[in-house]
Amino acid sequence: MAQTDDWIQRSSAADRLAEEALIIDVEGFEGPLDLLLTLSRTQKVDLRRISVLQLAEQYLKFVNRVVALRIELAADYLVMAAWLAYLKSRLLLPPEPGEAGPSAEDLAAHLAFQLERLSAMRDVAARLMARDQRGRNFFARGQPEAASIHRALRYDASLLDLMRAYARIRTRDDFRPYAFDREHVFTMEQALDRMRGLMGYMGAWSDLTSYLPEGWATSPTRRRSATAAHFAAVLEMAKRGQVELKQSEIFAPLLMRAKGEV
Amino acid sequence: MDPAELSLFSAPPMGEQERMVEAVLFASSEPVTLFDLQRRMPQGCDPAEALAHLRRRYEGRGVHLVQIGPAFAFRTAPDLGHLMLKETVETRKLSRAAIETLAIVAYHQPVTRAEIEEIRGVAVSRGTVDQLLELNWIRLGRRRMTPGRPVTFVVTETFLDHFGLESARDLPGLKELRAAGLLDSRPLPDMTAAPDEDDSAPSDQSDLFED
Amino acid sequence: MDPAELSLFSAPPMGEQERMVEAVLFASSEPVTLFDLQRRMPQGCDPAEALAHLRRRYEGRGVHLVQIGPAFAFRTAPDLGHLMLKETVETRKLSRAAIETLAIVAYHQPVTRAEIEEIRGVAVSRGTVDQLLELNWIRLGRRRMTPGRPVTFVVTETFLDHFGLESARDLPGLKELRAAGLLDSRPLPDMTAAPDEDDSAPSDQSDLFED
Repeated sequence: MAQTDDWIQRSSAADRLAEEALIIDVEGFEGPLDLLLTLSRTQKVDLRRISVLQLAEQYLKFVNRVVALRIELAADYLVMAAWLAYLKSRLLLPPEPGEAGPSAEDLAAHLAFQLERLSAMRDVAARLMARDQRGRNFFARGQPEAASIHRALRYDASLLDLMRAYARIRTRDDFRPYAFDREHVFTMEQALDRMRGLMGYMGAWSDLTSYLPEGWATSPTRRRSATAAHFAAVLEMAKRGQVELKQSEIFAPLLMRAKGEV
Repeated sequence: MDPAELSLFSAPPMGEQERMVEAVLFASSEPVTLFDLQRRMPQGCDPAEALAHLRRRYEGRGVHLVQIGPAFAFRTAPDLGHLMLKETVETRKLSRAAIETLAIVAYHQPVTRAEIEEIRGVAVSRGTVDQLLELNWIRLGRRRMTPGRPVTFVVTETFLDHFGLESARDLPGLKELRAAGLLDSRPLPDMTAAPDEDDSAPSDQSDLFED
Repeated sequence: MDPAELSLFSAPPMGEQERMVEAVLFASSEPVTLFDLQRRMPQGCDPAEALAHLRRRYEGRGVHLVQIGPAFAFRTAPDLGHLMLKETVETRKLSRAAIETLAIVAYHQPVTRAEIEEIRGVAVSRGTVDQLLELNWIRLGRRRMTPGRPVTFVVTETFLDHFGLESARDLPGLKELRAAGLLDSRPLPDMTAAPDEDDSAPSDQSDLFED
């Protein structure tokens, strides 16, 4: 940092205090460019005459101190630090003969331009807001006259409305639940209906799978769906006391029969 | 010198008082009473005199200063009432169904009624389509070369004009809608899955249903 | 006598036309376009001339005739705002980000989101753009004819009306900014050296504000 201190003219106590304040207030900056603009003010020169090299030093010093204080810095501050370190080295070293790309001076000039432009936009933003404003400084007719019998209806919509509507539809699409392929799905309600009808014909213990409907026992997808549906259905019926179930061991066929007095 | 006297001396000139009354009556949403004027104007003002001046100034003009009970207001000169007839155009927002239908036509044109219903997920009432046709924001396009040869809808020049668009291609895509904050910021599981569909929304959709 | 001549002869005298314009503008709280005036007034009228007369007549009065883009309206004189405390509407305080974004759109329009971010050096949050769109101070402009055809933002007539501007050309400090080159789009000198790539960006000040 000794080298740095050579660079920056001896700073007054006030300047040092200002720097301390910057560190504490790091959250208050709107990104590296905002910070650079604030730092540049300490040079007390026209932004067009600013020393980018000096500014780079200030920024790097600032970032180093913040990091030393273990204050988390957003990535873009570090990206800017890396870029400024690169710029600084380019500015200090003589250009390599035959080097491609923009010169260090071009890059420095661009940074100065960005700062000047941001500063200018802030100035005009302030001037804009300081203007007389409708509803605050000047006013429209408070009592527009519309006392007439003739009443035409006009429908209106803005582009914003249109886009919102479209966004709404498209967003709804994203949330639309996955639509089942109903052709290969046998629901529990269907199975329950079916089994209720078949109950009268149930005799001795018989395998649940023998009750699968026609056309649902062969294809694996359909078989799976129908079996699950019928299993759920007979569980429901057992709960209601309409059937009895038994299974000799895990994965053994599930046997069922109608319960005595139906 | 006591304060009352001081403010009396510092009362603005009558011309200035007239301007004040003029501005207050103009901006107020209701007729303004003399008392109210007095209260609003600097101390020492004489709103009654200012009103009298102002009334004379507006004699024979397009608007008059009139007294309504104890209060005062500007009113259109009665002989010019006929110019106000068109003032009563009532602007009404399009219904949600209409704006959604319009959006679908704009983004997917040419599009059939069945396709609109598929996208919206609900039936499109005849009234909705009729309203958009009447507004001249949509019109019939070419018939689709599919069984039944259904009619298609496209947007009109009037539509583009109203919404300040050069062509329907200028409508922002989904990605841009999101960037502009027009979509919910809730994470959308599907969005990342079909990024290019988002983007091309307005441009390539013309042949979306062409097959 | 041909019809044009006939209607010319039958047009009301200028004093009468002035009254008509005065009545129409007084009756409306929103700006009325020249076209609209023309449409309402009898054939052969010259609302533009009537407006010029009227503007002079209201100079220095409590209400002024102001131009807002292609439209005209009466507004109270700004120096009398203090009398209107009752009418003052409490506006939501804009964030610094929103104010800066608004200024950038106003001075650089048409401008893309990426350009706004370039100038401010930080990402523009959705809420910010959304807020300005809600206020109807900015709207979407034409797409930029660059890869990706990004949407642009421009300011609206509501914006002009709110800030008492006749047109975007009257923005404070605009000329100085332009003269200083601060409205040029100047891309970062490219490390990989591809100089003229970003030609079509907004540097083209000729069609700036044309929208």
